[in-house]
Amino acid sequence: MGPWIVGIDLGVRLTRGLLLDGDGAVVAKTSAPSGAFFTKAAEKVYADLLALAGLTQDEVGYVTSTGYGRYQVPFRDLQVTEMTCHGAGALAMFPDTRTVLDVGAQNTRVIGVTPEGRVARFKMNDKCAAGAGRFLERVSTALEVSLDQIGPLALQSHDPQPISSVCAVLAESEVINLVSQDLRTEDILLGIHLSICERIKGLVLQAGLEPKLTLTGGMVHNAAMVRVLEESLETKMNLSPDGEYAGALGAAVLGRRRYDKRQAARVAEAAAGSAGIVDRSLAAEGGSR
Amino acid sequence: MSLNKIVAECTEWFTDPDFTRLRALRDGSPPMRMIGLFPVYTPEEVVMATGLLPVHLYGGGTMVEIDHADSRLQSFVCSISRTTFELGLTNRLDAFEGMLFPSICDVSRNMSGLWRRNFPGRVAEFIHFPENLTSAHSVPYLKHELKRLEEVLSKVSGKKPTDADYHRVFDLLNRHRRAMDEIYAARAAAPWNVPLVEAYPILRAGGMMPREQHLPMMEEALATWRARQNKAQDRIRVIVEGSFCEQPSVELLQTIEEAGCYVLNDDLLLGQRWFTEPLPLEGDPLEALARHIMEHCVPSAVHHPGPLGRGAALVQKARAVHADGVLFCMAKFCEPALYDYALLKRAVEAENIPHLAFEFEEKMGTFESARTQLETFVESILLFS
Amino acid sequence: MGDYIYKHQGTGRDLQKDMLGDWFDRLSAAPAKGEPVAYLFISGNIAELLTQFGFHLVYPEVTALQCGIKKTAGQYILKAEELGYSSDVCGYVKNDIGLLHSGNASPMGTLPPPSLLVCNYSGCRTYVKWFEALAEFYKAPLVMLDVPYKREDMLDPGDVQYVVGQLHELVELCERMTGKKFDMDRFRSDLTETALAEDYWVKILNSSRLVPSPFDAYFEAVFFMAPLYVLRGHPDCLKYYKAAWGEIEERIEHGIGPVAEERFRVVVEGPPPWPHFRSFWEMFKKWGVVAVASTYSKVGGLYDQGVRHDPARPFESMAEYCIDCYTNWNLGLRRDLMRRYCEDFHADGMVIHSVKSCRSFSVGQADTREVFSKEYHIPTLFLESDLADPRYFSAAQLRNRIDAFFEGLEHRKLVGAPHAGVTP
Amino acid sequence: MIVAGVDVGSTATKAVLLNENHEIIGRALINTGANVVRAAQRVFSEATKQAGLEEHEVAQVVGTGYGRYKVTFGHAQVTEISCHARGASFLFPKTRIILDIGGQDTKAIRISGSGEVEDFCMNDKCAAGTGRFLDAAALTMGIPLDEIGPLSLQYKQVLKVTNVCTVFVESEILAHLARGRAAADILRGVHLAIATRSVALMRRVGLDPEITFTGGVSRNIGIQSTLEERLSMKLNVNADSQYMGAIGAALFALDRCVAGATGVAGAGQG
Repeated sequence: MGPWIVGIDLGVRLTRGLLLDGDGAVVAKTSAPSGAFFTKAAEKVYADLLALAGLTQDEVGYVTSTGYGRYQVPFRDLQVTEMTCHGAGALAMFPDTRTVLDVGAQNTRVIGVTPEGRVARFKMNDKCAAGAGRFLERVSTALEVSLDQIGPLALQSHDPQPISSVCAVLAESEVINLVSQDLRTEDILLGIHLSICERIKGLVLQAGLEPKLTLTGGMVHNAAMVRVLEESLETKMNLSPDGEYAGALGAAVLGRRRYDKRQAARVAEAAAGSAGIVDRSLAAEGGSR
Repeated sequence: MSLNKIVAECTEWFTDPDFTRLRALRDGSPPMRMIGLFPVYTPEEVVMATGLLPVHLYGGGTMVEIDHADSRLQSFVCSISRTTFELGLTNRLDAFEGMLFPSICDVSRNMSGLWRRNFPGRVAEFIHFPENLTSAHSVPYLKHELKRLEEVLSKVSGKKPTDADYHRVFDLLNRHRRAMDEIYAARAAAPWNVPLVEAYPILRAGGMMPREQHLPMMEEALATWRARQNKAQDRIRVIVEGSFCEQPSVELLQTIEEAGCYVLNDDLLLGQRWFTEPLPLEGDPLEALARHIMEHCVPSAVHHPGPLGRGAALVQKARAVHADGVLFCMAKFCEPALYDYALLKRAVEAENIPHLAFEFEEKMGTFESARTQLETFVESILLFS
Repeated sequence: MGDYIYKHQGTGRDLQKDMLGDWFDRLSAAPAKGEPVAYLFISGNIAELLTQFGFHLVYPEVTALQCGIKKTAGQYILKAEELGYSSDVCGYVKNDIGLLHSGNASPMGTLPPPSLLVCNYSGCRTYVKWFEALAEFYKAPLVMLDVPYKREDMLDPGDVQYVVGQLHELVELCERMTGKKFDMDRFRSDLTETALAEDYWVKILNSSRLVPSPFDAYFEAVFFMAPLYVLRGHPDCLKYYKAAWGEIEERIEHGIGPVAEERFRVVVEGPPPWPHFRSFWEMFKKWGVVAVASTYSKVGGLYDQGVRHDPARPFESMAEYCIDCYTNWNLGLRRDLMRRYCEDFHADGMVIHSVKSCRSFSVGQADTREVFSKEYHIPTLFLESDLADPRYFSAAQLRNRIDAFFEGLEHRKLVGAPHAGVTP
Repeated sequence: MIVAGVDVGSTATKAVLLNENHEIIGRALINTGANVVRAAQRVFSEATKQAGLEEHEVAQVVGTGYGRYKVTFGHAQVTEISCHARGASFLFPKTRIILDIGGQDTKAIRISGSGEVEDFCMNDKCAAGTGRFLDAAALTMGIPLDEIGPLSLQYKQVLKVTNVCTVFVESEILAHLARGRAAADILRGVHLAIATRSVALMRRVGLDPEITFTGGVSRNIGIQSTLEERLSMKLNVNADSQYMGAIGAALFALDRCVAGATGVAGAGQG
């Protein structure tokens, strides 16, 4: 029941791919480290997807790329930004989504979506407040706590230690300063989560919080972050265990739309000769850069 | 000259950190002496009337590494001030008799003081523009201020301007500004024929080279653009707001267009297009200039707008060209732009005009963040129409 | 204002607390009584001109300062950033606008809305942006009092006349608004009181020429200066400074100073970090540091430099005062003033506190540092944080710099300090 | 008479033992880790062990660095600025300027002939261009930290790295890699970026020879040679450069013995 549609999300750290069948059901998903060369990563993920589903390239009707490396996928039909894709992906996962929060290694994004999946408003963090995800990684090294243990450990704190700086690098020196005062690791950790949460809250309110809020990206697996966010935003969030695949899913969903539109356009063209105006996004397919 | 050659020639004027062309003018015969103007608007009419060449300087952009200036200005000071100061500290501005700093913000104001200490013997004047639009004393005061400037500059050039000198200058600048307005009109009518990446370098060089030499270049370019029959692409129509002082790099302007935008109007290089009407060619020139500055300058973040307000003006500006949206493209740390944004945002939202805000710095190396936001904005309007 | 900032501060402090309390009571009552309220700025404010028309005066800067010191500024700043204000613009402005969008309940009481906004912007362009925003949010009339920058070293008569002209226009406006007739005699007598208060204030400021100093001209001055900034045109103002001077005389008599043992005397440039005021002061106290002069205590008028309100030339002297506020001085004048302070007050060094919020202060400070350390050879400490935004205060970084600076000064004081081991 | 200096830095903790002839008789370096007090104790006992001594034989201990107040067994605390100054003029008597690039802070210090701190500057509020920046670059490139310096010297063409922000250098490097740029060229750009910032910082205190380069980054040959090019003068670098703070602290400890434990370093207490 083809044609199959592929969405590939090339993030700074990981490249994720996802395969939809003709009915829009997810038949395969996989990921690989992005490494230094996005094209290689994209090719690997693409091949793995086909292998998982036992398909050949020509059975795939459309490939959409998104994320930081979206232009480095030579075999793409269309590239779409991660914000549009996270919007569409979150909506596909949770139809009641109106606001999407994506906390990445480098950038945090808040996206307001309409029921059709159009990005109504969005906001990215200020340059000087970037690196929330990476900050946690560094902290885990500094405090000698493994990344997946950071959340659970933070939740054991009863006396969180505040951190004022918005800059991830300066915040790190504050953490070291706290450490040098021999404060309890869990208290420092909860303080870190709260300070990151403060920044994210600011961003969410700047973009405007319309329920329901869906959290995407790897942060869905951090119990402490989820708790402090829900408490400070005073709202329950949609969480999917596949949260980090929202971008790839959105890319595939949008790809499906473009595929149908292209088929329609081809029929129309065949009928009425070439159309007057070139649809820019169609023109961009397999396009620039 | 072909359009490409004009663009290339003009680009060289403002991408050369050593200002070779200006030095050539200074060493030519008769030698031309020049004054640097810090943005936004500085009374270039007075500079020209006293026989000096007014050169709009927009910092060092990506041309210079901030090294010496780093020890004199903190990292939270806008990039244009830091690179302008770096140009000075590395002797790249010694072709200039000095600098003029208009009252646009506290940074510009204090820069005039930094200049006086670090470049003794050079001209470093701060020009105060009245903010009290209702006072009967504002125009006389501004005339007094312009007179003061004229005296300072006359000492440098040895030329005491007559009314006739002023009116000649007014006429030249009137024609120069009209040509710029025509370029904007042509772009608004058919943006696919007048890409910003072509128009911008030409306009920017016009703030540096002798105006009479630049005027024909604009007219020639205009002819080429008008003759063009490019195919309209399916892009969104935007106006760019917030880049009136520090200038985004041409790469960023290109990114805006590549991302799928037609820029129909903007406030780039605003100081060169400062007046809504031509200057009068009779009567007391300084009186007339003072009145003109108080009554006929374009709305901007750097001067108190009076009753109408900039919000309404911006909405008008967007409606006039049937813009799909407004791009607030603001220099990081630019206080006037950043304060205004909060109010302008309310104004466009009240009119349901989509808008996108992002900050830039002269020395941006990668445009990924800007590109991502721009493309998202375009997608939100195009993909779902 | 605030709780005890140091144990010997008695009478003056309590009196001031009551007076400022009364001031806010008057403010809160104003709307009910239908009395007009004017908002204006500290620097070059024209209080006496407005009070006689029955205006109650609100100073948004003071509110911002109080929110800072009471540690509520952070939330209001975030609120303003929600509205679209950048993280890089002035924390005072954001605090005020955030507060106004959170019910206007300041630490000292609820603020009445303005019937008139008087933008007297001496030395700060941001003031214009600030009141343009308030005019929009309050839908209140905004009048500009355009005060030219003191570009040259001498007062420009043209500048003074320009301001005088605007003051007369403002008087006419107030007459139209309130239906009251301007009373020249009242104006003169108010200015007479102001001038007397200014005399006392100068005596207090100059007391720190004494070694050891009875008074901290920065950490204490920022509180002592308050009534002269916000109560001019009210009898309390003079009353306070009589009492405050009495307290200083008493301190001199008993040899009481701001620190137990005065070890270092410094001149301080720049506003304090209000949200961390006490911990910041502690970092200096630990070293026995007394600020013997400061520039921040001159933002409301350079009275110690001869500026005086003069009943004999009421409008001219008020116009001159508007122009002669510290942040309206060109950098050269500021630099010379700091250098004079270092000499006249026998300072061991300069401390420059560079705040991100206030470009009017901070742009040029790094250059000043350059001059002081390289040309004047005056030891200079350069610190960075903010006056309102708690996010820009990094205690560890600051302590490190402060300790290192005074360790250095200590070495110089210990003549012939042992420097063994210059031979590996 | 034996004294010790313990330098508790943000990443590494170092200890140095000196005898009354100012000879280094023991040194140790460990990662600071999560427990600072323990780190200080461990490094101290390692150093004494190395010197073949018992801890109680050490007359005076001075602590320095961010964790100086956590040297619980220390007799006084002195900032690393004073200590680097003292240590540098000990190892290189002609030193006038010290550049110390650490993990969190970059410092430029001007000292007098007798080793007194005359003036110092640290990187401003923005921590761009400190040691962390190099860590981030190495991590992104997937190259061990101690290899990036040598590799950066093998560049063919110089790439501009405009971003000195530790958070964003990653994406800028990735962009360069994606365009197929050579690792050496990118690293050259990274090292140039830091050198530029450091020179700008040193300008604030002056650029008078001799300049001594200290701190963890002083072991990076790429930074050293780039700086030497920019300044067109040689820098003093010593195998013990990263012990500079601890050496200075130990010298202050000696002063304290001479001055009867009330000496110059006493100030830092409290």
